[in-house]
Amino acid sequence: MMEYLGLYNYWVFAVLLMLGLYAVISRTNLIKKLIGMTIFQAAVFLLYISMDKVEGGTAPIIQSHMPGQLYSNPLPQVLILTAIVVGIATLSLGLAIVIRISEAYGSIEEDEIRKMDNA
Amino acid sequence: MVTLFGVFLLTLLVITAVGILRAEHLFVAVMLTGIFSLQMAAMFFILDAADVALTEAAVGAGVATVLLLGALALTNDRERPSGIRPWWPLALIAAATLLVIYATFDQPRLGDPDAPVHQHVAPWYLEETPRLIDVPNVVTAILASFRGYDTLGELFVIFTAGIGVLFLLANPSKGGALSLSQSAESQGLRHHLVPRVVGRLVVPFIVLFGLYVQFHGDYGPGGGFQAGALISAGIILYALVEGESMALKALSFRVLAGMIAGGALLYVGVGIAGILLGGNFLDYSVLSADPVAGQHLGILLVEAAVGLTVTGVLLTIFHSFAARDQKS
Amino acid sequence: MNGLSAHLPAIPVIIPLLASPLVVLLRQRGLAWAAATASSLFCFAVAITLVAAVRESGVQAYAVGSWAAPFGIELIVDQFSALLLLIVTGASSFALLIAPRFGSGVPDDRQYLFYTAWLLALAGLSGIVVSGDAFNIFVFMEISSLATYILIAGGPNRQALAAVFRYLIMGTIGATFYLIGVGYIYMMTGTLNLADMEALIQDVSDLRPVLVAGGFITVGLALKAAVFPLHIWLPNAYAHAPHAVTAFIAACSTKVFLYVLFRFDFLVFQGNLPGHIEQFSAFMMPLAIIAVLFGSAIALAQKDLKFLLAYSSVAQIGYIMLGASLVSVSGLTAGILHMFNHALAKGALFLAVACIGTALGVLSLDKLSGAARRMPWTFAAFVVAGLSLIGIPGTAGFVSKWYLVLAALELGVMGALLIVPVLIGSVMAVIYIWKVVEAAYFGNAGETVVRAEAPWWMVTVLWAAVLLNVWFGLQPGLPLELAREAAALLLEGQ
Amino acid sequence: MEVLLDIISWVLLVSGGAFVFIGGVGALRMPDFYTRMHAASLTDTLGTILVLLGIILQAGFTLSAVKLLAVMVFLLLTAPTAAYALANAARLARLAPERRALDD
Repeated sequence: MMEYLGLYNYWVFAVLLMLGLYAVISRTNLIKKLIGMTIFQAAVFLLYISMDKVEGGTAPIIQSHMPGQLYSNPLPQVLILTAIVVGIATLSLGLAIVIRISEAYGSIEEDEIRKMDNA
Repeated sequence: MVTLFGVFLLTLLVITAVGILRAEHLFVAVMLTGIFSLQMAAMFFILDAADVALTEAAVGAGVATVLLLGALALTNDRERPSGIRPWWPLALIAAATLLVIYATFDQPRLGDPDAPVHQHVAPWYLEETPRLIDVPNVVTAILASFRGYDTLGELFVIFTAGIGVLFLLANPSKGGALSLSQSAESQGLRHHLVPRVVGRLVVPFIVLFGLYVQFHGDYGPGGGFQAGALISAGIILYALVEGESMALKALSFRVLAGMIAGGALLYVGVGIAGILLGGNFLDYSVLSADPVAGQHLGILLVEAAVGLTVTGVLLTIFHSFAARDQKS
Repeated sequence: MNGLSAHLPAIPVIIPLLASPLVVLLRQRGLAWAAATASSLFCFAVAITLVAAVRESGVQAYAVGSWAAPFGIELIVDQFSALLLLIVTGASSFALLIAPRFGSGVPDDRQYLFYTAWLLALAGLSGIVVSGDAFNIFVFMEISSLATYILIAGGPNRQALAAVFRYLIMGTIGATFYLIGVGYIYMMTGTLNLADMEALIQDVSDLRPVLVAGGFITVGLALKAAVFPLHIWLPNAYAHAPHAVTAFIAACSTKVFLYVLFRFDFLVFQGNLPGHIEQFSAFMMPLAIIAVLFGSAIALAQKDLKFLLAYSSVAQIGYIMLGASLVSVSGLTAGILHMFNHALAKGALFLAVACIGTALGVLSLDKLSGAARRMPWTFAAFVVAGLSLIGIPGTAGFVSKWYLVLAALELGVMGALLIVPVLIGSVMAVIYIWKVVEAAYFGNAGETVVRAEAPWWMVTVLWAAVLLNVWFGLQPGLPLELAREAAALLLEGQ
Repeated sequence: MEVLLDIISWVLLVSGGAFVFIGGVGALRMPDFYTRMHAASLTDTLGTILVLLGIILQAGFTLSAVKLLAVMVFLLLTAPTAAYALANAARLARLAPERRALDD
């Protein structure tokens, strides 16, 4: 039982990752695509953060009055802090582009935009 | 007990994600995305990642939601109902999911202290940080010093996003957004008494908390990025309550551009100071006679730089979105 | 200055990063251009110095923050990265020199933001090239990608926006795939340093997460590098970007991602993962061949000069991948050399396109008939650069294709068959370049021919780039040696 | 004394939990927007505050208790404001109450 519970995080990672990717591939609405992208990226955060946990550990803030305390791994947390920033940066740039597309084309549905380009 | 919480939250995450996918009203999808981020933040907290949880809550549930709502107001909040969806993406995705799940069986289990991740560099950080840098929060030590170069990159990623939004959305014909008309939107909620009174009451506390998170990052969860997100959230609330123009009077586009560039310059400047004082790029130990004091000074400065740029960029993005013409 | 030489690997990243906020503060267009060009040229000079330093004293390592390798972030400049650094900074400098002012779509008061984005793209690409840390590569990948999106979105038509959105989505998926792959390797080895990974991955090499990591990283980077069939973002993005931007990114951006792909695949995976060489070659070779044939064929059908050259880029990436998929020192040498030579040829061609676009304002072939008589210098340059793209002896393009053929022949009969697509691709290149020449030189120009040559400084920069094509065609020693040493480094670790 | 505090704290926790549950059921089962909101605001105020009080008693006189108290004060301020803004937005959008709810 514990054997598989310990993998549940990674299964959820796989499912969320692919749900996000599916939203990006299958939806034509540009904002929906971007929302799918944020789920996709959030899944990766889960992958990294799941690695950092140590059984019986606490957040890696060293308490000098508790020697011998186990701490969880700080490195994946640092990486994901950076990745979250990258995610919000990409999202805001993507939204700015969508706003410009909406002003230029009058639509945010990908197939309608393609039709207008080919016309 | 914790495992049970984890399993519950993770299942909830999947359900929320499916809900986001199925929602055809984009407003609903955005709200669910905010909830998704909050659940994700709770999950991170359970997994001992307090800093990441704080950031995810401030960014995913806060800033991202505001930006998405702003974009919806400018575009269209309904997804066109779709006809028949092709089956092949679903099949492809299902196959890929199974492949990734198949790979998990060789992975170390959650919390396994013998996993390779906990063997190689991580113990070094945990053991050496008190001696070399002497801040209790190891995450801050790695973020700002050991991997400070990554954080420099992170600062420039958000800098780039700010530049991009300014480039795409700044409205020169209107002279920036400085000459906002006194329309209903720009006046905010001024004629609504309750939000206004409470908003004014809360804003200073939010900014104060932001400053606490900025300068307490060495000892507890927090740091420049979280602080920047919190402070800009406070100012965005002020803009919503008192109106865009009031917020811009306090911090104009010029000032914001100065903050963005100033933060970036400060970070690179600290790095170059390391070179000039005889160390390597981003070597803080040489900033002071005592290496540990130098590290403290360097971390303080670069965290301040990150806070400055992040506040500037987030507010610039918010104002750029808000200054755009509403859809007709 | 002697003290600074120790910091050389970091300088191509620091200088543009320092200059970009300064440009934001300067705001004025002319100053912004001057600052961007000066820093780009300075980085180019540093890149040349680094090439010299690498050839003299071997690999240059630099510990950022003075923290030693697996704990801190290490910058590594070896022969391969020095060559790429040369391509990146060179392409940026040439493209900036030709464009003190950007496309018609960007108003004057926003041009400074454009140069800021340019500097950030330069810093990002240089940062990827010099980094020795897998996660750090991701961070700089995102800087360069976001900045590139901004640059492309500056294109004059609304199609640029649609193209850049698609690029943004696909680019983010590519980068995130890369991040997942790095995560899996980190999970199994506990390190992020590339050299450290190489050593530690042997113990876990037969485990499934590592294999999945290989898949994610290869697919993610192939997406970013526009390897066929993941190239669909490329033609639109190249064609609708401002001309100078196209010259910059077409010359270097996909090559940087190919560089990361080769680094990961050859250094970390191959030799450590059982059977990876065979899988890599069996997977990549057919794709490379199809890319060469498909890209060239589609290019034949194009009526717009920029689309034509963009599809030709898809084919050229195929040549590079073909060389790499031979998994031999000579094959990889040819592939790496072709990175350099294709950057020269395609960069020069897009510089010519920038001249044509600036002077005439049209780029569709039927409107260019007789244009050579209006812009003789520019079209003469176009022809020479086109010859280099085709691979005519005496130009740079010939050298790498020649080495590609030689490397293929080493494989015996199988290899001889590989020559066929290379030749067919070259013949098709002859045809599509000829299409342009035919229109420009033999098309009907109308009764009165008005000289409408591009400004003199543009033509000068263009000819400088073209002459480099000829120079490195006749004197291929330097890039060839760098490529050979880089290939040996990747395959044999020496 | 210890036992007494424990009992009070658990009573608060359980009753808070009950209010949260009732609020949740109400938000699902009520017929229209306004009544649903009414149910949901129960969760925000009474439910969370009782739970917080329960935790404060568990924490005793520590820094954590002060922080929890601050959280409670802010919740008391913001939750009703949010409910007000929501109802106001619904009124501005001319969302009509369900007829059945009016008739009852």
